Amino acid sequence: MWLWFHKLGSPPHFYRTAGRLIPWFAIPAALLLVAGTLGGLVIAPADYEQGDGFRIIYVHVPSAYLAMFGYVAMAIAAAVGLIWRMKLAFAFAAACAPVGAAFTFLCLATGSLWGKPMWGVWWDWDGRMTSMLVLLFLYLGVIALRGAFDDAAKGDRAAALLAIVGVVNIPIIKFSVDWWNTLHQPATLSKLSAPSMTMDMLGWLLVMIVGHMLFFAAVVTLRLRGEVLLRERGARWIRGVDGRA
Amino acid sequence: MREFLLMDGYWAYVWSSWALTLAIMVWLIMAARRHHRRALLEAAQETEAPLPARAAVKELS
Amino acid sequence: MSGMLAAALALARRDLRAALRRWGELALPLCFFVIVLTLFPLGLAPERDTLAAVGPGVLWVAALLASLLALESLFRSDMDDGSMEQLVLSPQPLALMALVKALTHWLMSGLPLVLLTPLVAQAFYLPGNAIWVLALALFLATPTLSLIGAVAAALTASLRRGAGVLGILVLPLAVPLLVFGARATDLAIQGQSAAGPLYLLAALFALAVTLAPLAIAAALRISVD
Amino acid sequence: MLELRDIAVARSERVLFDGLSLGLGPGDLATVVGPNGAGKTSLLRVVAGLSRAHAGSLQWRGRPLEPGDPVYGRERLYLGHQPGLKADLSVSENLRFLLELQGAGFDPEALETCLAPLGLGGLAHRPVRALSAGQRRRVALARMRLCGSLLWLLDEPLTNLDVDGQALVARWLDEHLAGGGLAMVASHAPLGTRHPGRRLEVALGR
Repeated sequence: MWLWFHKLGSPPHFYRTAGRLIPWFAIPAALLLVAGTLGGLVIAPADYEQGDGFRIIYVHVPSAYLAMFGYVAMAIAAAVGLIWRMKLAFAFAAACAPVGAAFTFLCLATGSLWGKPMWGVWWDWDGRMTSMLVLLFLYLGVIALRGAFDDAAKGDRAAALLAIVGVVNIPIIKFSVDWWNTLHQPATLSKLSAPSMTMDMLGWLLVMIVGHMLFFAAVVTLRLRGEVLLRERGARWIRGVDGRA
Repeated sequence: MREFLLMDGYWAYVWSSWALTLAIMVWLIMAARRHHRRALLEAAQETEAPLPARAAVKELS
Repeated sequence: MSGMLAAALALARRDLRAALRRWGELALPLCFFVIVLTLFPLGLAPERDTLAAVGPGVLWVAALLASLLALESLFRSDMDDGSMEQLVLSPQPLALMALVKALTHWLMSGLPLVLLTPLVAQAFYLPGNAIWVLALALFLATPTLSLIGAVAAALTASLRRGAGVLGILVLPLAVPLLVFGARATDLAIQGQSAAGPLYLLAALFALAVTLAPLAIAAALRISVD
Repeated sequence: MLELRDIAVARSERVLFDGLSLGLGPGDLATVVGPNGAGKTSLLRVVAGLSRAHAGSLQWRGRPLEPGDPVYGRERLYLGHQPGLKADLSVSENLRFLLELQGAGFDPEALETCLAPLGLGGLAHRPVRALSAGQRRRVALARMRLCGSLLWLLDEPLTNLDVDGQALVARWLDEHLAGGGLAMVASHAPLGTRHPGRRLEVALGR
C-alpha cells in the first residue's frame, strides 16, 4: 500500500497514470452530460410554476456545486502540500483554481440568465448569488497571488496558505451574507430556490451533477499533468515523454 | 419541435445558458490542452539541468 | 517567558517609534479617508436625507479602503532593511511577534480612524447616539481588519508589485465586518439595540486574534524564504 | 555541535550543490568559498534556518532543527547582506531592539565600549539614515560582538569595510573562536584570522 502510494507520488509515474486516467473520466462525462441534457431539456416535465424556464437548473446547480467543491478540494490539497511538503498536492491545487473559478463564473452567469425571466432583473442581491460572487473573488485572489510570484515554489506555498485562510472564512462570509440578505429582503424571491422538484426532474439533475463532476475531474487531471511538467522542468524523465496530450 | 425550441417563451434564456455552459466547457478543455502542450514545450526547451556541483570540505588546519 | 514579553514590548516600541518619526505617512490613510468621504456628497447630492441614508455604508467602505491603504507599509520596510529576517530568526515565537506587529499597526492606523469617525460622521447627519455606536463598531472591527490584512500583507510582502494583489486578497475577507458593522450602525440610527451585530464583531475579533497570528507567521516564513 | 548531513541546496527549484556534510565544534571556523552564484548565501541562509534545505538534515546540539527553534534562535547569529537596521531609529535604539529580540540583555556601558573601537564612539544617538554604508556595517558588527551568540553565521562580513574594519572583524572572530565559539563565514577575501583552532574550507562550485 505504502509502496503504491510512493510510486504514485513519483512524478514520471504519476504523469503516465494521470494520462491513462483521463479517458476514464472524459468518456463517461461526455455520455452523462449528453444524457442529462436530453433528459433535462426533453424528458423531464416542465415545472408548473416556471414552465420550461426552470430547466436552467440543470446547468446552474451543477456549476454551483463544482464552484464550492473545487474550492474545498483546492484548500485540502493546499493543506496537504503545506503539511507534507508534497509538490504534487500543490500542482493539484494549482490545477483546480482556474477550473473552479470558471464554474463559479458559469454559476453566476446562468443564475443571471435564470434571474432575468423570474425576477425581471439580471442581478439580484440574493444571498446565494452574493456569496458566489465573493467566492469568485476568493478564487481570483488565489490565482493572482500564485501568478505574482517569480519563484513558482514560493507562489505555490503562498497561494496554498491563502486558500486555507479562504476556506476558514467561507462559512463566516456565507453566514454574514445570508444574515444581511434576510434583513434587507423579504422572502418573496425564493422562487428561484426550489421549484418543487419531482423525482423525474431530480433524477436528471443528479445525472448532470455526476457528469459535471467527471468533466471537472478530466479537465483538472489534464491541467495537473501540465503543472507536474512545469514543476519538473529540467528533470531527465521528461525527455522520454512524447508530445501527445 | 417548434414548441420544444420555444421553451414556453423562455427560449432565449434556456438556450443561451446551455450555450454558455457548452462554450465554457469547450474553452476549459482547450485551455487545459494548451496549458499541457505549453508545459511540454517549455520542458523540452529547457536544457537538462546541470548536475549539481559537489561541495568539497577541506581541513585547512 | 519574561524574555518573550520583553521582546514583544521591544518590538512594539520600535515600531511605534519608527512610525512616529514618519508621522506624515501615518496621516496619509486618514487624509484619504476624509477625501473619499468628501467625494460622496459631491457625487450624490448634498441633501440631508440622501446623505443620512447612505452615510453608514459610505463611512464603512471608506474606512475599509483607508485601512487597505495603510496595510501596504506593514511589512514592506522590514522586508527591505532585513529586519524581517532577524524577526524570523529570533528565538521568540513568530506568531506572537506577528500579533504585536498587527496590533501596533492598528494603534497607528485603525485607532486614529476610529477617533476621527465621530467628527466626519457629522457631515452625514447621523444622529448622536448612532455616532457612538458607529465608533464602537469601528473600534471592534478595525483590529480584526488589521489582523486579516496582516495575513494578506505578509503573503504579498516579498512582491514588488504586491499592492494590487493586496486589495483582491483582503476585501472579500472583509465582507463580514462590513455587513455586521453597517448593520450595527443602521440599527442605532433606527433607535434600536445594536447589541447583536456588535457581539458578532467582537466574536470575529476573538477568532481573528487566535487564528490570524498563526497564518501571518506562516506567511512571513514563506515570504522571507 | 553544528552538524550538516548530506545537505543539498536549491535556488528556484534548481539544485546548486548536494552532498555537503560537515560538523563544527567549539572553536571551529568554516569558511565558505566559491564563485558568484555557487550558493554561498543560499547555504548560509539554510544553515541559519531562513530557507529549507532541498535535502539533508541539520542538527544543533544533537537535535534536529525545526523552524523557530528557540534554543538555536538564541545561540545562532546570522548577519546577512541587509543588517536589519531601521533608518529612522538611532544606533543605540536599533542595537537595543536587536539584542532584546534575541533575548540578550542590553547594557549601555557595554555598548559604549563596543562602539568606540568601531569608530562609532559619538554616534550612538545618530539616526542610522545619517550613516554611511560602511558605518552601518559596523553597527551590525557591534551587534555581533554584543549578542553573546555561540554560532556566528556571517555572509560577506568584510563588505564595505576599510582595512581597519576588516582587521577588527578578524580580531573579534579570533576572540570568539578562542572563547569556544563557532563560526561559518562566506567571504571572497581572506579573513586574516590567526586563531590556531580547526579551520575548514567549504568549496562550492566545480
